[in-house]
Amino acid sequence: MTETFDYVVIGNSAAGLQAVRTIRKHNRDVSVVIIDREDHPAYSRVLTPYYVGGKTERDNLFIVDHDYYQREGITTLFGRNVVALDADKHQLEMADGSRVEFGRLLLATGAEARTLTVTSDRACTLRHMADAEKLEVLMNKAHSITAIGAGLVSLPLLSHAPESAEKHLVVGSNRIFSQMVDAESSAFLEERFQKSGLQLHKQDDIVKIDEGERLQLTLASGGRLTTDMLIIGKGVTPNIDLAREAGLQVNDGVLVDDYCCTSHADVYAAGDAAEGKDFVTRQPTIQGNWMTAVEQGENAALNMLGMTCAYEGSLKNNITEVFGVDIAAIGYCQDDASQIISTYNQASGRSRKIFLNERRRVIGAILIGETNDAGLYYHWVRTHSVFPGKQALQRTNTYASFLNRLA
Amino acid sequence: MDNGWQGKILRVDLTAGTCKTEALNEEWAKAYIGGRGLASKYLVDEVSPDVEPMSPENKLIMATGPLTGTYGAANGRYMVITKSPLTGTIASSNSGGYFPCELKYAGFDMIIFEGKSAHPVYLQIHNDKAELIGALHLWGKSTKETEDAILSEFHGDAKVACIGPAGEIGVHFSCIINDKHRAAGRSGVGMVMGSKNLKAVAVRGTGGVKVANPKAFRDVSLEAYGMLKENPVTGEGLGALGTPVLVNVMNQSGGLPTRNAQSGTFEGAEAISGETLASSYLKRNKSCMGCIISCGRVTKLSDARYEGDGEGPEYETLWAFGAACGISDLAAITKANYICNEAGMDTITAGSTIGCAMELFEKGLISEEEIGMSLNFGDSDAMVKLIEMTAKGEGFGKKIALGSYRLAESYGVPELSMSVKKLEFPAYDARAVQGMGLEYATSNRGACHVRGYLISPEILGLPEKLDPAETEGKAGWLKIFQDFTAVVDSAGVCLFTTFGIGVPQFTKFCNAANGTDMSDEDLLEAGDRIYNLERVFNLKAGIDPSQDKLPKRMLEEPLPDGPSKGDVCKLDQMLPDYYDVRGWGTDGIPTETKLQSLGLA
Amino acid sequence: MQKLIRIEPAKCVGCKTCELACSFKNAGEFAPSRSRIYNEIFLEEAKFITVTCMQCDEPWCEKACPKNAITKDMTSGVVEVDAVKCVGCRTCVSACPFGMIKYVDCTGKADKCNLCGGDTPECVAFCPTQCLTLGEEDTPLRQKMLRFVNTMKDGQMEV
Amino acid sequence: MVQIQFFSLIRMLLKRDAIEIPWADGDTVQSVLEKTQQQIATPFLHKLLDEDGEPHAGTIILVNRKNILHLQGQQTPVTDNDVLAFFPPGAGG
Repeated sequence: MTETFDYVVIGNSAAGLQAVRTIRKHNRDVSVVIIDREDHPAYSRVLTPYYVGGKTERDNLFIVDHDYYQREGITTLFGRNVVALDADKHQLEMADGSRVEFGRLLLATGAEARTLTVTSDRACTLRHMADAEKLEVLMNKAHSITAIGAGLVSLPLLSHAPESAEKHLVVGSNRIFSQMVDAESSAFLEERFQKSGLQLHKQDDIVKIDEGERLQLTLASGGRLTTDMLIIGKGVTPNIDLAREAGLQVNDGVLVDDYCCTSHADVYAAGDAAEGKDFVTRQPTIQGNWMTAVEQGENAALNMLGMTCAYEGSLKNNITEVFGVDIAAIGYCQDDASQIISTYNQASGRSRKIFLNERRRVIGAILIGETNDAGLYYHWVRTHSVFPGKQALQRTNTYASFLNRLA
Repeated sequence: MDNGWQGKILRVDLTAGTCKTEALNEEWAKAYIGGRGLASKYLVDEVSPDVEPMSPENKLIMATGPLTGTYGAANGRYMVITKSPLTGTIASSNSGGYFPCELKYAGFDMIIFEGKSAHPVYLQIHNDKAELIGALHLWGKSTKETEDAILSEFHGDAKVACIGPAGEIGVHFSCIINDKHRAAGRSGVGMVMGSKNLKAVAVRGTGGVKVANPKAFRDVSLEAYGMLKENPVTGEGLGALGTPVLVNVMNQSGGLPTRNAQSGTFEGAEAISGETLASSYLKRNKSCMGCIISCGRVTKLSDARYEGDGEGPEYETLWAFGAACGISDLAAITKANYICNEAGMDTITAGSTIGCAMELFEKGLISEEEIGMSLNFGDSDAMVKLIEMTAKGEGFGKKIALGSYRLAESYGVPELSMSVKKLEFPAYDARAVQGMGLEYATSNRGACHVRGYLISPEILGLPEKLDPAETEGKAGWLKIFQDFTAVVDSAGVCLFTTFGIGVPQFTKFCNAANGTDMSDEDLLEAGDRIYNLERVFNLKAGIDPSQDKLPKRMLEEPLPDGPSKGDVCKLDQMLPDYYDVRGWGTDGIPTETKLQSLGLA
Repeated sequence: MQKLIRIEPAKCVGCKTCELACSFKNAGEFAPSRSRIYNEIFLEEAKFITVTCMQCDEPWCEKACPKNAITKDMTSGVVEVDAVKCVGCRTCVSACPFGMIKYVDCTGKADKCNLCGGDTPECVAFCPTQCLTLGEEDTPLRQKMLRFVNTMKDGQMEV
Repeated sequence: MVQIQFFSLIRMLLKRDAIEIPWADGDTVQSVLEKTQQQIATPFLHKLLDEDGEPHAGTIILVNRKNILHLQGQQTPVTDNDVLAFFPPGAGG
C-alpha cells in the first residue's frame, strides 16, 4: 500500500509541529502527513521535568490534542516507524512494509538519550513520555536520588525532586553545565546548588550498579553510593540513521544549508537531528534547544513551500530554574570570547555576564538570579548589538532603555 | 499582612553590626497611625529625652506609613525621626521620591538604627535580607556619586538614601538625600546618620503592599485623584510652576523675608520667581512615586559661570539663597541648590544662615579677614563660594555649618538668627502672616512651616481665606492644621495633597488600608496624640515653653514695607489661646487630664 | 477593531501610578515588580518612558511557548497566557525582544499584559496625565516598533 | 491708568507680565477685570473666576498688594494709578 502526500514530516515534536503549522498557515490545500513512532499527539519535552517533579499533570504535557491534526487536515501516522528513505524516489518505507511517497520531506527525527553501559530497572534517561512516566513513579518513593551528567536533564530533575530526598550528582568533567555556561559561572552555580543540599561527585563515573533493596553504585573513583534511583543525563545522540543510510550528508547530525535543506533538494531537516549554522560561530552545530527546533521547523516549512528564506543560524537559548536559581544562557558563553564583562552581587544573588566579540558586539550572555529580561539579551545577540555599557547589566532591562537612547 | 502594614521592623545595631527583624507593635501602629507618629512613639519609648544627639545612644528611625507604597493621593513618603543635633528637639524630616515605597516593598515598615559603627558602613536590603556593608570607599563622596556607586555594586534597580560629605563632617543642618534629589531636609538628621558612621541605606524590594479592603481603597483613590485633578492647585498649578509660584505671591503679600528678614519685600523677586524658572532652567516637571501633582522641578543650568543639573530649586530654596541673602541671581541660587543636594545640606538653614552672616558682616560683627572675603547682601559669588566651603568644612564654612543660631550667638547677637528653637524659619514673614508666627513659635521642631501651614488659609485662601493680619481664631486653626498634618505625615502621604483632599478622604484611606473603623474625629485625635507625644519629649529634653517664642525682630521691629508695613507679630495675643485650645496649662505644659485623654499619661 | 494602550512619553511625569494600578488590579497588591507595565525613569535625561506589551501580530512569546499556553485572540488582538496550561518554563521570557513577558515567582507562571481582559485597562484608568490612553489599533506605533526592531537588527543605535 | 500684573498660569497663558488700562471714575475690581479681558483677546478670566463670576477658592486678586477678600471683594474701588495683581489659585510649601 502506498500513500502520497505533498509534504511529509517525520517527527512530532517542536520542529515537526511547527513545520506543519507553518505549512497550514500558508497553504490549506496541500496534503500533509506527520509521522511519529510514539503514539501521542505532540507533547512537550520542556515540560517533562515538571511532570516528573510533580509540578504539572501528565495531561498537561500535550501541546495539541488529536483533534488538532484533524481540524488542520493533517494526516497522522502515529506509533509508526519509518525504516528507510529513498530520496530520489521520494519514498519512505514503513516498518509494516507500506510506503509513503512525498513531494518534500522534513526530517525532524530528534535525538535519543545516551545511556550507560551499566544499567538497572531503577535507572532511566528522560526523553520520551514513557521515560517521564517511569521517572515520576521512581521519584515519588525515592529517599535518595542520584543523577549522572550535569546538564539540563539531571539538574532540573534533581531540583524538582522532593526537598527531603538526598541528592547526588556524578559529573564526568570537573564542572556542571559545561555545555551551557563558562567555568566561572559553573563554579558559582555549584556553590549555590551545594548550599541547597546537592552532593557533587566531580570527575567521576558510575562503573557498577548492584541491585538490592536499594541500588549500590560503584564509582570510578572507588567510592560507593547507596541510592534509590538513577537519572541518566549523559546528553543525546541525533537520530540520523535514516538520513545516513539514504546517502544524505551527515556529520553528528543531518547537515543542512541556510535553508534547512539537506544534501538532497527535496529533503529538509530541522530540530535536534539537524546540524546547521550557529548564529555566532557560523559553524555547523546541533543546538538542541526548543527555540531552535521551532525556528528551524518554520524555516524548513517555508522553504519547502517555495517561499525561499534563509535561516540566520541557530542560537543557544536556555532558560531554567535550578534549586531556586534562575539561569539563562544565551548565545556564545565560553571563556575564549574577546571580551567578557560581568557584574555580581552577593546580596541579591544576581550575576550578569556578557560576552562580546572583537567589535564589541554582544555574542552571548549568562544571567543568574534574575532572568526576566533574558529576551532583550537574546535580541542583542540576534541583532549584533553594540554593547550598551555596563550600566545596562545593573538593572532589569526593558525596551524603555532603547527607546530612551533612540529618542 | 493583609493591611497597609508589612508587620516588620528592621533593627540595625551599628555597634554590633547586626540586623534583626522584629514584629511591628500593632497596638502602637493603631494609636499613632504610622510614620512620624509611630516612629516618635518608638523613639520616646527607647531613647531618653536628654540623650546627647550625636552619641551612640541616640537612635535614628526611618519610618513609612500604612499608605506608603499604595496609590490614591501621593502615598510615597517616609520620615526620619531622631533627636535633632541642631535643635535638641525631636526631629521628624519627611521625604518622597521612590526610596520610601521600595523600603515597604522589601517588607519593612521601619528601620531603627542604634549604636554607632566603628567604621563607615551602609545598609543593603534585598527583600528580607539585610546586611551592613563596608562604606569606606563611599565616605567623602557626594550623594550622587554614592548612589551611582551603590547602584553599580548592589543592584541597578535599588533605591538609595544617603548622606553627603556634610553629614560626615558634622554640618548641623545636613540632611538625608534619597533618589539623588529628594531630601529629608530639616533638623540635621543627616548629621545623626553621619555620627553613626552610616553612609547610606540601599533597598531593593520586589514584594508588595496589600490593603484590607481593596474595593474601598480603589473607590477612595478614585475620589481623591478626582479631587486632586479638579483642584486648580494640585491639578494644574503645582505641576506647571511647582512651589516656586509662591515667590511672587509672598512678595506681593509683603511676607517674603528679605535680607535676613529686615524687610518683607524683595525688589529682585521677579528674577527668582517660579515664572522665571519655568522659562529658563526648567526642563520639565516630575512626580514622586504614586503622585499625580508632579511639583518636582527637573532643571539644568545653562550659565557661563555655573553648570550642573538636578532637581529644584523649590520655593524655600529660592527664598533662602535669594531673598534672604538679597540675591536675585537665579543661576547662582540653582547652583547653590545643587551643591546642597550633592553635599546633603538643608537649603533653608543653609541660605538663612548665610543671610544671617551677611547681616553680621554688614553690621561689622564679622570681619572680611575672618570670612576670607567680603560678604555683602546680594553677592551671589560669595554665597556660592561659602556654600561650597560649608560643604567641605573649610574656613568660615565651619561656622556656617553650625546654623544661624550658634553663629549669631558666637558673635553675641543670637537675636539676629531668624530661628525658633535654633531652627531657621522658612520663607514666610511672621509679621505679615500672624498665624504663621504662632506656628513657628509652637512647632515641635522649631520654626517650621510644614507642621501647620497656615499660609494656606491666610495667604492662599485654601480651604478658606483668613486675614493674615488678624490674630483672633488663629490658635484654633493652627491646632487643627498641626493635628491634621501629623496625620498626613504619619500616614505616609505628601502634605501637598491637603490642598485638594481633606480629613474625610484620609479617614477612608486609613480605614480601607488597615481594615479599621475610625471616624474623622478619631483620626484627628491621633494627630493630637502625636503632637502631644512630641511636645512631652521636647519638654523632658529641656525645651521648656519659654522657647515658644520668636526672634525679637519679629516681635519688635515693624515691617518697613509692603501691605503689612508697620506690623509686628502679635504672638502674645495668640499664644495663650493656643495653649488653651491645646488643652495645656497656661504655662504651656500639657495637663495630666489632657495626656490621660490621649492615653499618654 | 483591536485596541492598544497608546503611550505619549512627553506627558509622563514618572509617578508610576500605572505600575501601582496594574499590580493592584492584577496581583491584588501594590507591587511594581508585579506590574505588567513599566514606567522607567531616566533622571539624567529627564525622560520618563513607559512601556508595555504591544500585543504583537506574530508574538515571539506565542511561538516560543512549548505548551501552546500563549495565544492571540483574533478579535480583541490580546495575547494572553493561559495560567492553567503554563508551567512556568520561561521559554517565552527568553523569546520576547521587548522584555514584556515575565516569570512571576509567587505564581510560578508567565505573566503579561492582557489589556485587563476587556475592561478599561487599569493603568489607563488611573494615569493622571493621559499619557496612557486606550486607542484603536495604532499603525504608526506598530511601525515605530518595527523600525525599532529593524534598527536594532542593523546593529545601529540610531534611527 | 491702572496697572495690571499677571502671574503664574495666567502669565504663561497670556505670555505677558503686565498691561495698563485707562482708569475711569467709579472703577471697581470687577469693572477692571472686565476691561482687562476686553483689552486682551485670549480668555483668561475663567482662571480667576467661576461660572458665577465669583473668585475660585485660592484665587488671589490684590489691589495695591492687599487681597480684595479683606477689602470689598470685587466691589473694591479702584483709583487712578492703582496696581492690581492677578494670581490664579496656586500653592507651594
